[in-house]
Amino acid sequence: MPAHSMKLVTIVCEALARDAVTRLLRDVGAHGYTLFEVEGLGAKGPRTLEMVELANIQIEVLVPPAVCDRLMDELETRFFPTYAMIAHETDVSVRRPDKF
Amino acid sequence: MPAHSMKLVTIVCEALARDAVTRLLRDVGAHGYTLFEVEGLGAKGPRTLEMVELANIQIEVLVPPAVCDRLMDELETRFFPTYAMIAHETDVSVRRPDKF
Amino acid sequence: MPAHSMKLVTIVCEALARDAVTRLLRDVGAHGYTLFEVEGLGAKGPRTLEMVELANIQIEVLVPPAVCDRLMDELETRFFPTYAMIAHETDVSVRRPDKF
Amino acid sequence: MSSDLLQGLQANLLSPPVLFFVLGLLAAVVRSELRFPEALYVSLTIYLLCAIGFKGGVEISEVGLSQVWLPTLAAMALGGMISLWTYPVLRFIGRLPSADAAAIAGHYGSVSAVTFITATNFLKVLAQPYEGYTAAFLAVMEAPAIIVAIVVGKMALRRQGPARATADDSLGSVLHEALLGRSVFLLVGTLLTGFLCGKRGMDSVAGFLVTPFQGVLALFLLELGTVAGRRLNDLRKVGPFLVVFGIVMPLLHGTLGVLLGHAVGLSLGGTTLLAVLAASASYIAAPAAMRLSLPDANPTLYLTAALVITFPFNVTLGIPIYYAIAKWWTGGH
Amino acid sequence: MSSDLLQGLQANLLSPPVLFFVLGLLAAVVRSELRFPEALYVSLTIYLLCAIGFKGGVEISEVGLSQVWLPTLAAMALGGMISLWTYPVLRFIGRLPSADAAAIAGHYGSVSAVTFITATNFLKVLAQPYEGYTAAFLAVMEAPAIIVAIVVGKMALRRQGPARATADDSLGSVLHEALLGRSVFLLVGTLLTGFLCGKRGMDSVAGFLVTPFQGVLALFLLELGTVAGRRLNDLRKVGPFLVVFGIVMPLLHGTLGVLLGHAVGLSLGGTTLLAVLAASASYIAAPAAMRLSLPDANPTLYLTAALVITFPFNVTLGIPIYYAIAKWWTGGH
Amino acid sequence: MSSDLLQGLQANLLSPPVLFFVLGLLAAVVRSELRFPEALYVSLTIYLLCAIGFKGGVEISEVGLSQVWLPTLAAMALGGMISLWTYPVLRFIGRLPSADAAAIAGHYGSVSAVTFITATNFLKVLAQPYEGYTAAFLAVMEAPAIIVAIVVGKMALRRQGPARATADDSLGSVLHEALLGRSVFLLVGTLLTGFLCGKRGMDSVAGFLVTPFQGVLALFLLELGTVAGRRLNDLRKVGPFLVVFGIVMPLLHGTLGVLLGHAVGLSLGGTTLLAVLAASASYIAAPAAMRLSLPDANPTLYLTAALVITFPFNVTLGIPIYYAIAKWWTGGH
Ligand SMILES: Nc1ncnc2c1ncn2[C@@H]1O[C@H](COP(=O)(O)O)[C@@H](O)[C@H]1O
Ligand SMILES: Nc1ncnc2c1ncn2[C@@H]1O[C@H](COP(=O)(O)O)[C@@H](O)[C@H]1O
Ligand SMILES: Nc1ncnc2c1ncn2[C@@H]1O[C@H](COP(=O)(O)O)[C@@H](O)[C@H]1O
Ligand code: NA
Ligand code: NA
Ligand code: NA
Repeated sequence: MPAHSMKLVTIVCEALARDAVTRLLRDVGAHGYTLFEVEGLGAKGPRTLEMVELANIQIEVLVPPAVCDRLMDELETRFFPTYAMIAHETDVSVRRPDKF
Repeated sequence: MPAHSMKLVTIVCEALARDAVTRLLRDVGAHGYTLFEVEGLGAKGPRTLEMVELANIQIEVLVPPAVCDRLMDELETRFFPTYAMIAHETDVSVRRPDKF
Repeated sequence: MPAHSMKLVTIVCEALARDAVTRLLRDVGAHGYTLFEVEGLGAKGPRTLEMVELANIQIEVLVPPAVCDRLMDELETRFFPTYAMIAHETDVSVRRPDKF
Repeated sequence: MSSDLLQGLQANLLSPPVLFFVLGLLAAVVRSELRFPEALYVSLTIYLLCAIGFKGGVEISEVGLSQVWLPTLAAMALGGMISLWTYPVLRFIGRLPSADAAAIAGHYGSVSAVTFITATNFLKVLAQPYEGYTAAFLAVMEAPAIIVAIVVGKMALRRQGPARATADDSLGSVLHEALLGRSVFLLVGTLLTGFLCGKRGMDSVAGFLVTPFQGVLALFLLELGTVAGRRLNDLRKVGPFLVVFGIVMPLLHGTLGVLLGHAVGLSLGGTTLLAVLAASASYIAAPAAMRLSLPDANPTLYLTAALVITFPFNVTLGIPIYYAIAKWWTGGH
Repeated sequence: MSSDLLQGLQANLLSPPVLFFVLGLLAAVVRSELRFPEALYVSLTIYLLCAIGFKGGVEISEVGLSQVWLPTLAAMALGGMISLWTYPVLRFIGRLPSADAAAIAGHYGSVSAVTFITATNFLKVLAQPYEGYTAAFLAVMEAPAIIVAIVVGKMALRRQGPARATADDSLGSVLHEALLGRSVFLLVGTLLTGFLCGKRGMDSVAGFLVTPFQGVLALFLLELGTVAGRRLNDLRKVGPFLVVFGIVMPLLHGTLGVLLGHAVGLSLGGTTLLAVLAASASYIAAPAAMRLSLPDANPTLYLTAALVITFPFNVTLGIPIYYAIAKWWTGGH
Repeated sequence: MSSDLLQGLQANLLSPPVLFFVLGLLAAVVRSELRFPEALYVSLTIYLLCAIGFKGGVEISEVGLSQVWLPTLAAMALGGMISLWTYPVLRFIGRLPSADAAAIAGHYGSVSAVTFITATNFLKVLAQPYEGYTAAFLAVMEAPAIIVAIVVGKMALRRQGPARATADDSLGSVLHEALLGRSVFLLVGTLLTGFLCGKRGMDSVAGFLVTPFQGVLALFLLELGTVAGRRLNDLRKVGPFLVVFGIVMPLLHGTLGVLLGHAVGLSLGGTTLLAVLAASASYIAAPAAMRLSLPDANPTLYLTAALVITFPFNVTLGIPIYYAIAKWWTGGH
């Protein structure tokens, strides 16, 4: 019943980065993730759902604060230069913190 | 123009739980919700969009803090044991608080 | 590596408002956005994905706090009366604030 | 006339498209889990519009433009006029607010592609020939009706006081929506394409645009049945006037369509199709245009009237009735 | 029998649907980027169910209900009984928990539409006639099997202690899921539709529901292959008992299907199809029902057994084997 | 040659696929609301690739491997060589950075399935026979061209300094993308399937893979037209060199294809198809491979060149031109 602090990391990126990102999530220790097919507009132009090869995804992952930092560092240094991608973190509360 | 505090509850769960969750939302007094078809990976294995029967959804619902607590309690005690499901709450601001 | 505060504005509205909203985003100075096709229930009745003409979208946009205020004002005065629409803002952290 | 009507009714009610529609309604009523993906709905719409437009264009290229222009102009005029006279009925007999009256009027002046296609199917089952170029009517009747209704509605609102600021209501937007909305663009565009390709082009794509056509229509009606069925509850919200309106007006407009069709020299089949178009109400192009241009109008009213009352009435009873009237009026040919 | 078997095996293994399934498996195993949109999966399922149901209904309208009711009742009874006797096998030989045993039993009593359709294809390739109304068996075998399994499972759980609170496990929900779930509703609904339309209705939609049918099946099996292939790893999680179970039980049930089919007077083709239905395990209707009604059961177990073991076995080797058994038992007609 | 060219041009420009493509372009230009669901795009791609691969495989099983291997090897070599010599043109005449030059080179060495399919359609309309097994060329020309371009690009980058760390650029990933990406996997896989099934398999699925094929192609080109049309603005970003490049290189490569095709003994039809493949630029497999392996290359450049310049040129004017060249060179057979 009590609520516990957790970090929600949201990554929006081109669909081509899908495998690389999910591998990274596993490597930094995330226990799961949720993936959305999205359209988007950003510095690298419009991304519609139409051509999969040019498509966009959003990945949301709940992690403890320490994992969040590691994840954001990796994204910033290794992924931002290569892929059309943005990421941000939000403070959220969950009920069963041991799950994440 | 002034901003008011509200809670955003995010529920990710197997698509099979759809009707049960939306019924619960109505029962605790939420006035609306937004539903996403998503893919996911969690403790109960991967959930891709491919087979509807195994699909995943995310439901986001804006509610006043009191409703949020009641909703999270119900999810924790009655839904978490049955369904592949996670839920978290976030503090957000809205303009017309009476709508929620 | 250091994290910077940013605002995430989330808009859920009928798909018909798509062009009007994205035009507004450009006008207030947002550099990008992410768009989801969603289902929803609200004051103006259920919106399923089925008939595009009645469909729902969610738009998420990361902006500096000042832009956020301007955007929410515009939405409240010009868009809420016309369209089935809700909007809320969340505090988030990003790594490269100059992008937004 | 009455034995013709009975025979027509039976042929229509036991045809796959109509039975699939009923099955879809049923699925929604008993709350079956049957859910169609949005992409399928859109894809089927695109397919049906392309097929009907292309076939119509090929037909025009066969008979020549000289035979087509007069009945087509007549059809356009009919669409605009229906919007015009339906407005006072709604405003003064139905006592609806101006915005609602104008929006609903626009839906009834405009046309339903699926109703039209179901009617061509009906004629095919009865082996009743019709002018293939009637698809052109379908393509051109949407725009004038929508524009007339919006102008009427906006004028009435202006008389009532200063207009409310809306996000986007320039005339440009209205015309854009009416002429370049998905359904009108696809219909007119593929009509032109078919006209340019002619019969040789049709030979190459008939295996896709003709062979499976009737079955695809049935599948689409199954889906549309679930959409309409899930809105059945809204019947209670619209009140008895609109329910009566949604059945009486089509009968009236169908009769007008028969008179006009016969007057401009259409065959029995073509006359029936013009009647069906006049009687039908749009639920694809018109709702989008009205949401943008008359945002004060309540979508529940026009969607329920067009989709939950008039559409089911037309595809089940209406089509055979208009056919019977046409047969009686034209003397059977 | 053995040369028949070889010939049948070859015809089946080199048929497009089976090769496409293998191709799909391969795509998953080598981790190709081949990904099917969910909407395509759902759309193909809807198409296949409509086509098979409608054709079955038209066939019933041709032969008359009097010929159909007895074998159909027998098929229903067989489905329920398979659930009943499979439960103790899983519970006491396999030593599985009650919930898992009941859930898996329900999957094997229930049926797989795609396996059935692949079998009709197989018979068509061999030019072996069959009663078209066997599609009715497919439509009615799901529900009894699922209901029996859930009752058995719930009774066993109750004996073990007070039931855990779940979000929704009323009998109403169970029946709703079993009778109005997508696949059963579509099959029964289109069966009825086909019955009402009869042959004339079929003529109009055959270009969609018949002409492309076999090719669509092949495409769907390509997709299903990737789904099964991505779950291949789960084989390690289910243990050797379930792997053996997933091959031996179909052989047993297939043989029972042959005996029963011949007893109620079906032809060689129809007997084969009843055997295939008995041998097949559901992976569409049953999983949804079990998740809701027996939430303690582990989905990995029943999905892997039905989709990764039994389904591939049946569509490759099983179908020709049941055919060979049926040919031998019926003496070839 | 010039009257042939005119006749070919007319037949091509007035064919449904090309007109549908133009209609799609127009929809984007006038900003119509026509929006295709992503699932439809993917589904149509899968359908076209399966149909063309399967038909090719059946053809190979008819004529025997011995006739096929030599021209197929020649096609593979041609693909790799085009990547090789296109690089210096882009690097030194166009003055593009190494990564961009290599990425674009890979797109032009690689092939466009839709251009190929449109060309087979074109030949069918002219009743010009061609070797059905040319689909095998399509299947094998992607991989070598992509691999050559990536190796060239990486070598050039290495000469310029230490490589930047990227998320994933192992050779394994490159090969995986080139060989197991969706389009190559589907083409090669269904080619094999068709080869194993032979003519008997084709008979069973022709109602799906052959009958509606040409119409489906037209629908897909309508969608592709909107995709290309929405990128028309990018023409301004790529500069005049790439625009000229995107038209001149196809003409050059098409001519080379004619020479090579005739040399390895292909008929007029087959020679035309090899020319079309050589002239075409990939916009499905290659972009994905380049994003992963040459992330510094700017996608706007290669996508605009392949999809907005070369593709429209080829499907409208290019195909009839290559055909005219082939007819002139081969003397008409
Ligand atoms: N300011 C923003 N707010 C929300 N989403 C954004 C924003 N900027 C970029 N994105 C998303 O991130 C994707 C990649 O961005 P970019 O690398 O800038 O092209 C875009 O396609 C958008 O979906
Ligand atoms: N750590 C996580 N972050 C984000 N989403 C998650 C996480 N864990 C689980 N999920 C989502 O919740 C669904 C159900 O989770 P589970 O019950 O753990 O299988 C998964 O399919 C994911 O979509
Ligand atoms: N309380 C809520 N929580 C989350 N989403 C909502 C809520 N209320 C409305 N929405 C979303 O906003 C859309 C428009 O709302 P409305 O204008 O109330 O019909 C709905 O279709 C929902 O998707
Ligand atoms: Na009308
Ligand atoms: Na069974
Ligand atoms: Na090429």
